[in-house]
Amino acid sequence: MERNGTAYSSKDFSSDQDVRWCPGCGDYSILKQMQTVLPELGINRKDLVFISGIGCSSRFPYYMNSYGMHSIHGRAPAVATGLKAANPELSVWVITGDGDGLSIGGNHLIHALRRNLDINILLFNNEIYGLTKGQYSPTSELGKYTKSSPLGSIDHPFNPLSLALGADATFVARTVDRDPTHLREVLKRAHEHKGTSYVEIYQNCNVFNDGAFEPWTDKKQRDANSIILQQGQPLVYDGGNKGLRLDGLKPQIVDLTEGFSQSELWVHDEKDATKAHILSRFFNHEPGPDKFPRPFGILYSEDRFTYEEAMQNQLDKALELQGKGNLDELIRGKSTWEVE
Amino acid sequence: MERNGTAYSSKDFSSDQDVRWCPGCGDYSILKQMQTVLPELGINRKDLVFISGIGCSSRFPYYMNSYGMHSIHGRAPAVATGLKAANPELSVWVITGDGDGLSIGGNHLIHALRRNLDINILLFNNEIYGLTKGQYSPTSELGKYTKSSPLGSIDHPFNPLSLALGADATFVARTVDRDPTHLREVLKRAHEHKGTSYVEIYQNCNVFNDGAFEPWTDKKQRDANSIILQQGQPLVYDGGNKGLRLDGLKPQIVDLTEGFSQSELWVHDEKDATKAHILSRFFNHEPGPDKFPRPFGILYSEDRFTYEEAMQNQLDKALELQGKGNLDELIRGKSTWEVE
Amino acid sequence: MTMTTREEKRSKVTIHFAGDSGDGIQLAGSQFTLTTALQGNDLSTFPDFPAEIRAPIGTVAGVSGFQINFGSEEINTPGSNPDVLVAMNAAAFKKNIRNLKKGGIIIANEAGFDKRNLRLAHMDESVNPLDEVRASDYQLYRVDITKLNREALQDLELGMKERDRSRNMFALGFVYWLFHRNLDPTLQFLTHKFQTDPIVLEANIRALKKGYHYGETIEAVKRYSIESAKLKPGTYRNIVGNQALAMGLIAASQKAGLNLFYAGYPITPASDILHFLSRHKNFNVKTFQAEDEIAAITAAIGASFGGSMGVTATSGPGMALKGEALGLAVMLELPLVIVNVQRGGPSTGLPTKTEQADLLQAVYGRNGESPIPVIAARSPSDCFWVAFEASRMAVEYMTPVIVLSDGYIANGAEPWRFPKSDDLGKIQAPYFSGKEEYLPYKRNDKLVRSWVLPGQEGLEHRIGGLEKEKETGNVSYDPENHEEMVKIRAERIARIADDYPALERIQGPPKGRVLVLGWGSTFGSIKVAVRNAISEGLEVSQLHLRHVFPLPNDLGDIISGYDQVLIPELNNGQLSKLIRQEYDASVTAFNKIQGLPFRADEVLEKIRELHGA
Amino acid sequence: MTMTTREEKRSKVTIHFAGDSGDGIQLAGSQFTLTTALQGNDLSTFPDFPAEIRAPIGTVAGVSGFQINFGSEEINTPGSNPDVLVAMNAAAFKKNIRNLKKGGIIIANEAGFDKRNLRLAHMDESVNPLDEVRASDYQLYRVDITKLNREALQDLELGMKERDRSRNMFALGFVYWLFHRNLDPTLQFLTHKFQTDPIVLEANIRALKKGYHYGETIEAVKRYSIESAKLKPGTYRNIVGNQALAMGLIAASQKAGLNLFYAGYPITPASDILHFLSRHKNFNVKTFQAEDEIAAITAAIGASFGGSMGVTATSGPGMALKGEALGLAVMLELPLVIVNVQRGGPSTGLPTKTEQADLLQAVYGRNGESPIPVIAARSPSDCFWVAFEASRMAVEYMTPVIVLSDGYIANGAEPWRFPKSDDLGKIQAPYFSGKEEYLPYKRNDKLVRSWVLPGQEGLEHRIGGLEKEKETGNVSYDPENHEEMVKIRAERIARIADDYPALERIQGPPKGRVLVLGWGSTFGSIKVAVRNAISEGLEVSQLHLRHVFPLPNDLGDIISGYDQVLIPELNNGQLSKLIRQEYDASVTAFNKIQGLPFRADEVLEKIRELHGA
Ligand SMILES: Cc1ncc(C[n+]2csc(CCOP(=O)(O)OP(=O)(O)O)c2C)c(N)n1
Ligand SMILES: Cc1ncc(C[n+]2csc(CCOP(=O)(O)OP(=O)(O)O)c2C)c(N)n1
Ligand code: SF4
Ligand code: SF4
Ligand SMILES: [Mg+2]
Ligand SMILES: [Mg+2]
Repeated sequence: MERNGTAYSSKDFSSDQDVRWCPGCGDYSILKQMQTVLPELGINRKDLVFISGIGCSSRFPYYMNSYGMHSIHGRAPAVATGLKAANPELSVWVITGDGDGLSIGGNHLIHALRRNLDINILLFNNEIYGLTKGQYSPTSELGKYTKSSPLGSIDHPFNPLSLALGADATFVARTVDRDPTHLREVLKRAHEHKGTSYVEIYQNCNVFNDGAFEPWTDKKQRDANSIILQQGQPLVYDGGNKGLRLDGLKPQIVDLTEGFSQSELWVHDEKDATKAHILSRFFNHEPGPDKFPRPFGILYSEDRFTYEEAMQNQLDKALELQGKGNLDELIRGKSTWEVE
Repeated sequence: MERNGTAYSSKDFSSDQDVRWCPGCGDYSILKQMQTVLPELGINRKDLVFISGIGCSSRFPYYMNSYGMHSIHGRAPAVATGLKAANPELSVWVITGDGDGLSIGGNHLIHALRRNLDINILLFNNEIYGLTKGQYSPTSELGKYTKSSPLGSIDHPFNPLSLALGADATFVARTVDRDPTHLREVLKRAHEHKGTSYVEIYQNCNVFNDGAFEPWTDKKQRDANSIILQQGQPLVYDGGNKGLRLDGLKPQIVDLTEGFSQSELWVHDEKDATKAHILSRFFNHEPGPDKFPRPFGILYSEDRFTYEEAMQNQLDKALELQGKGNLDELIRGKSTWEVE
Repeated sequence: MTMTTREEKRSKVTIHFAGDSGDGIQLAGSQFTLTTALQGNDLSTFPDFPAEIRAPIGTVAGVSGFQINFGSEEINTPGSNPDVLVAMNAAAFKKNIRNLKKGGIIIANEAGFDKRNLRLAHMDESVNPLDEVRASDYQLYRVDITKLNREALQDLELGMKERDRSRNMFALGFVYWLFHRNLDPTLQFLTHKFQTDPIVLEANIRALKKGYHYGETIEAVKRYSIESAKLKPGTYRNIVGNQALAMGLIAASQKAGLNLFYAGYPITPASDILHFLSRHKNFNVKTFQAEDEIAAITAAIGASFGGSMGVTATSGPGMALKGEALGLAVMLELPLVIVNVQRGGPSTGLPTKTEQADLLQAVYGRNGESPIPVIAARSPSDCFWVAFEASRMAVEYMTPVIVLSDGYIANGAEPWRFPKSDDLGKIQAPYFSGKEEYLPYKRNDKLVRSWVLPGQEGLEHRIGGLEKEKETGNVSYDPENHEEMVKIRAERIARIADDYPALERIQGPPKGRVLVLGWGSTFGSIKVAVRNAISEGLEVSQLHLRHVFPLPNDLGDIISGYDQVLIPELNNGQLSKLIRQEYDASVTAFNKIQGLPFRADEVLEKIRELHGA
Repeated sequence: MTMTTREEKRSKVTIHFAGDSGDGIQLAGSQFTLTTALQGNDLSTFPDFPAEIRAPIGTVAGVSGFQINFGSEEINTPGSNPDVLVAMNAAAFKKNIRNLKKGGIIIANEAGFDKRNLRLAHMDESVNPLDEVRASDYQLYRVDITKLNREALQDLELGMKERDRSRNMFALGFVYWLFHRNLDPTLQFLTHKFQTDPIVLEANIRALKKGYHYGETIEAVKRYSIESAKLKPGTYRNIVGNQALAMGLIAASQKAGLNLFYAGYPITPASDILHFLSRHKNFNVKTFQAEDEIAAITAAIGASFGGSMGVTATSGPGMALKGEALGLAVMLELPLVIVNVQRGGPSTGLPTKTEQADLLQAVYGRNGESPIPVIAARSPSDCFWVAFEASRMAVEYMTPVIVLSDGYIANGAEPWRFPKSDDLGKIQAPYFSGKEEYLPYKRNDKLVRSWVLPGQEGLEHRIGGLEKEKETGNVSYDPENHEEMVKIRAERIARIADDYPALERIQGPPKGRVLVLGWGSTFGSIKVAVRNAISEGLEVSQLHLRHVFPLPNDLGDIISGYDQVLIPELNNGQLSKLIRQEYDASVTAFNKIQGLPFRADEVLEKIRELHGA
């Protein structure tokens, strides 16, 4: 699926359809970064496919000048599974929302993750059902007031990254609509990962859930509340003022301004499942000084054979064992008789 | 739902229907232990309900002299959610299989777990589709030869306990058909836990997957391959010969016969999510001396409000805020006018 | 424009409010509705939401509309061609001008017709279309609402954006003036709505009043007065279909002495039922937002098993997902109400548009022989009655019941002479009497089994989706038993029709040339069409079905009295199929599949055609 | 019993093998089938599995049966009442004795009638029912198979249990002797099957031969010979329905030059299609066992989008789950084959039994107007042709196509004069020619859009489930466009009927008193019934539908030639409904809903009844 010859520009990936999200919607930024990063990825446009379900986010494929399918609610991972398994040459991207991917589509999602096809699943998490005008979603925080929860939501929300890790995902990352550079970087890594890349993207729905991610996007707060993960680097945040260390299994926040040495810090290792687990659990809904910062970047990445490879191997093996299928032999079977 | 008066015997929980599993099926043992332990649990039989999906295991409710529903494939957790939310007085038990609960029903399962109703979900894991006569299931090991995988399964299996932990389950346990005492103990703990208790039960399907759990049931092998978790106790196994310790995040097997002191061992704490995570990852399909033993018992248990409580609280709150609903006022609404 | 204002009486007026999604059109529309209802007019409304996407500001795709038809005579539809178009911007103008009646009134917000707006509406930037409106064609009011409104709020501590938010109130005020509406209901509404925000409240009140006074200032051409309608005496309220439906469910649960358990997954246009019920937990209503439609219906089944009244609502795609569980409900024989607020299909289709194309799915969309009663609502207020009736049937006959509504009546409103709770019949669940041995599938003379709830001592039993032995309910693979059970299940549903009230002709002679047979939301349009046809001297009658499955026993007789049966439907001819398969009648299917309700004149034209006119 | 053996010629014999699930009945049955086929008889078989549960040994619920009807004449059904009953235990005897023809043969395994077995079969322990069999009623062979077999294997190093496993071969051997069957095919089969286990192989061979020789030893009353059938000349094989269906899919994919992508979720009785295809990956077949039926169909849709031939198969409850995705496939206009191997419903129903009750679900079970062609297989070998035809239609018309089979023909077998691959028509996908501008929903004269696959340069496009603009396929909410698209989608499916071959009457006059109209698996029973009726002098014809939706254009004309149309169905009258709604005919529905196929005499009786006989 690599492209030779002339390079693309981001415009090459814009379709001719008017983009119809609400003005100010975080989806615009994600679309833009996708179109911006694609020329760098070396994917031949003819091999590029976006598959989505239903939701505001799921309109994404219409705006991409590539192949695409706006399927039905929650089923995009299954559609993508069939597509990629049937045609491994394609670069397949699933676009889904927190409702589409974690509510109605939760099962397909976790099964896709365990099967590990080489596809990329981008979950636009705005912690709300946007398209149906504002009901709480499986990622909405407890007590959230919405149209369908006038006294506050009583549903303990999913932790989308823990869930993915529990489902044996081989690539688990988080990024956010408001940080274009980081977003592009994560998209690139997702593309590079051979296997199912699962990327949660915090996306602001300014109409029904404005400011849901302010602690991690607002210029004043975000440094203190977020930690950017970098492979092999110590976990430092808050402009270098704070860091994390591990005391046995227990993570601790340390104050680097008080002479704590960087060498004692927890070093990020995206291959370490237990560390990824602990990081995914930094999930306090109302962050504060004594709370752990929300991690952004690649929490976990593991090499595992892909489903489509294994499938193709079996076809090869069948060829080897049984020989190329001969239709007449198949139809004739093993025992026949003649009637004259 | 507590019973007063005369005590039950296990026979009180046997229905009049012939039990129709294959002779030798592990389901018999689970049925027996359930009927044996029930009299100890103090549940009034009239309040006892078993809800199942479809599968050999899902025939369970027919054999219990209690209320029961044999519903449709994969949906038992959703049926149970409605039942328990509507009627919190009942003691609700979900019976499901690895296909029913983790394949078609995976989504309802993880949503039930996050919502945390006070129900008990018993997943009879035989690593096969029994009722449909032997296809691989989401828990079948890689490479497994079955009717639908004549060249070996290529599906990376779920780790049913990791998945549950990832879905924020509040009670996660494992037991096995061949260890009646342990099975009863875990059932009892599941009942006692207030919240959704998720119990994976290894169950031998002697017709389509005989011996799948031999490493953990066979008298000769099981001690070396299993570890029985007990709250507050050090992790010791293999007849006291071996133990586990933690080196930072890394678990290690230590030889207790070589003078290693018990006091250095990892002490089981079912309230510790990270420890539970690590334990759930002891999941090597072919155990051996350098592999970690498979843990049995309660890996994790957490106190969290139940869904039905929260729901009832909202009804109470609504009463408080809005007063008892008056049907005439509701129908009349706020603005009316008269026509003469 | 310096003519003096004249007065005119009208018996009926149709107004269409249109503007950008952000312009508060729905709010203005619903306020006009309430005010008009309180002034005693009969009315019918129809909101026309932009398609589910939030289109960019100013584009035609982003236009939100609200139409109201009101008058001193009986009103059955939101009207076809409006008399008045309120256009807040060029896109709203472009989208709706072709429907406006010749001689009608245009109220245009001048600021919405600048170059930018023309461009966004994909119109020629160099020509302001308002300049092209000929006075002989329309009565045009060009009002610079944006400017006038900003001026009026000058001294308030509000940003420009927030000021502009009350433009809808300015426009509404002007329309109130034109049609002699009373400002009080809206003033009260605003006071309540903005009670915590006095500045915004002040802005809205001022805007409304300024708009009203603007009418006086410009000495508009004509004011209209519409007398109260001669409705049946009684107390009325205004009601929206989905609200009515939710209230019907609550009423039924109260009358049955059951707790209501509602499980739903959001979907347009059914979500409002969930929203409404979740605000009424003080009626012992439990609402459960499920992870999908399958979980919703199976949770409702679980709740019914536990002794609640289990209900779920959805729309087409969600209905498709519930098919398997419906089959289970058929086997279990438990009360269950399933509401399908239909929308344009197939697949995701036209989610915000209306259609009646899920009828055959409701009747046949399951594996195996699995009959389920289907009943349909004809108008917003009828949603109440249908929900009540469906719940009654579900509980008394121990069966799932499917309710068909659609986007048109679900979001539409009309005045409603609402009932007293005492006048609603009691609903009696067939609880087990306890007098004889309990067999879960033993039946009474209506073939209904009795209901035993978990928690009842000594009556423990198991039910499920496998075929059952006749009375015991034990699993049975016996061939004859299966056939008997299939027949019993069919018969017990068929017999429900024995208890229907006799069909009542809506209008026209009991025998004759043409019978117009409808079901569901087309009632109003057909009624107007048939009334007009009769007044033209055509021999035509109207019959409307509430129960679409099983069909009423007396339907065949009635149909046989007419030479022709005209069946107008918002689908490709689904009731026509059911009728053809049951009766020997000369059926003409008349179908519209545009995501829009019938206009009465479309049906009238068809009636004329059938008369060879 | 010391009479000498006599010989008798028969033109047709029906044998029913019955025993416990563990007795290897199905294996014995299929070996008898193969041997008989190779001996040139026509035949038809029907396995009767115990209900899905594995019932306890020895109980009636645990009885597994296999019936074969074979002869020198044309055979169309597995036969009604067997001539021979092989009963391995009391439960098998109890379950089947009432069906045995008067004067028929019973071969009973004496050891299976001890007290324990009688108790397990819920029979009176004090009376051996074999003692009660009167020689005037039946020819009884009491054989202590267990004992004789054990003795024969005495010297082999095998446990008792393993020895007993070859009892089925002993019984089979005896039957082979009785009916002059050739041992070779089974000997070959055993040799292959147990190639890695010489002791077990030896045990089975010995058992088979001992059984055969046992016939000689006891000088049984009579041996029967059945001449080869006068089948059409050609090369034949024996074929089971689900196998044929899977082969038809492979054949079609090869003829279309497409890779086959099969996605399925196990369900009785469709699972064997998945099993078969997963063993044929050397035909470029990818099989995907999905997490549920929705994932299966949507994965198949994804594969079709990617340029494969996407196929999924299931049974009733799974079909119910696929409804929403079927609607998507209608909108996408991509090739897709959906197989429903029907079983007893509703809900989980009777999973191992056969039924035809999912017809209306196939035709109508979706939201919105979403027409999908439906075609049905009439016999095991016809499953091949129907799968091939469905694939061809799917690819050439770019549409989902539903195939209806059922448990009866899916598991049944018959001889098949199989085709050469060269004789199968080529399947031509409507790939985009590249000559004009590509518009995804531009259509040819059959209203079929052209197919562009991801990977084609410069033709990138997006498709989805929202309503589309006519040719471009862009999302469109335009009312008129929607109506036009609904009509186009209906019309393009309706036009497929223009390409059907002319309907061929199976037998009987082209006009007359009674037409028996069937569809699907009832073909064989109807054929025998009508043949017999004709030979009785009744005026009756047979027509059988392959295409159930859209109905053939020439059906109306044919039907109008008969006074009455008799429609026998294994449901409560579903085709009858479709016929009544389309044609003005005097339809008599004849329904059986027992999880079992029709017996020919049941249909014959009904034909007689219609003739007033
Ligand atoms: C089967 C089905 N059920 C329900 C819907 C209605 N629906 C459309 S989008 C959506 C949820 C959207 O939420 P999310 O996935 O978070 O996307 P967002 O709009 O927030 O981007 C729902 C419930 C549908 N289209 N289909
Ligand atoms: C909708 C639907 N799909 C498929 C089936 C067929 N089916 C019945 S049970 C089963 C899987 C059983 O496996 P498991 O849950 O592991 O139960 P077990 O029999 O092994 O106890 C399947 C696929 C069904 N009954 N319904
Ligand atoms: S509703 Fe929210 S998520 Fe949807 S387009 Fe608008 S801002 Fe974006
Ligand atoms: S098939 Fe397996 S799981 Fe099912 S009853 Fe038999 S032994 Fe048990
Ligand atoms: Mg969302
Ligand atoms: Mg299993």
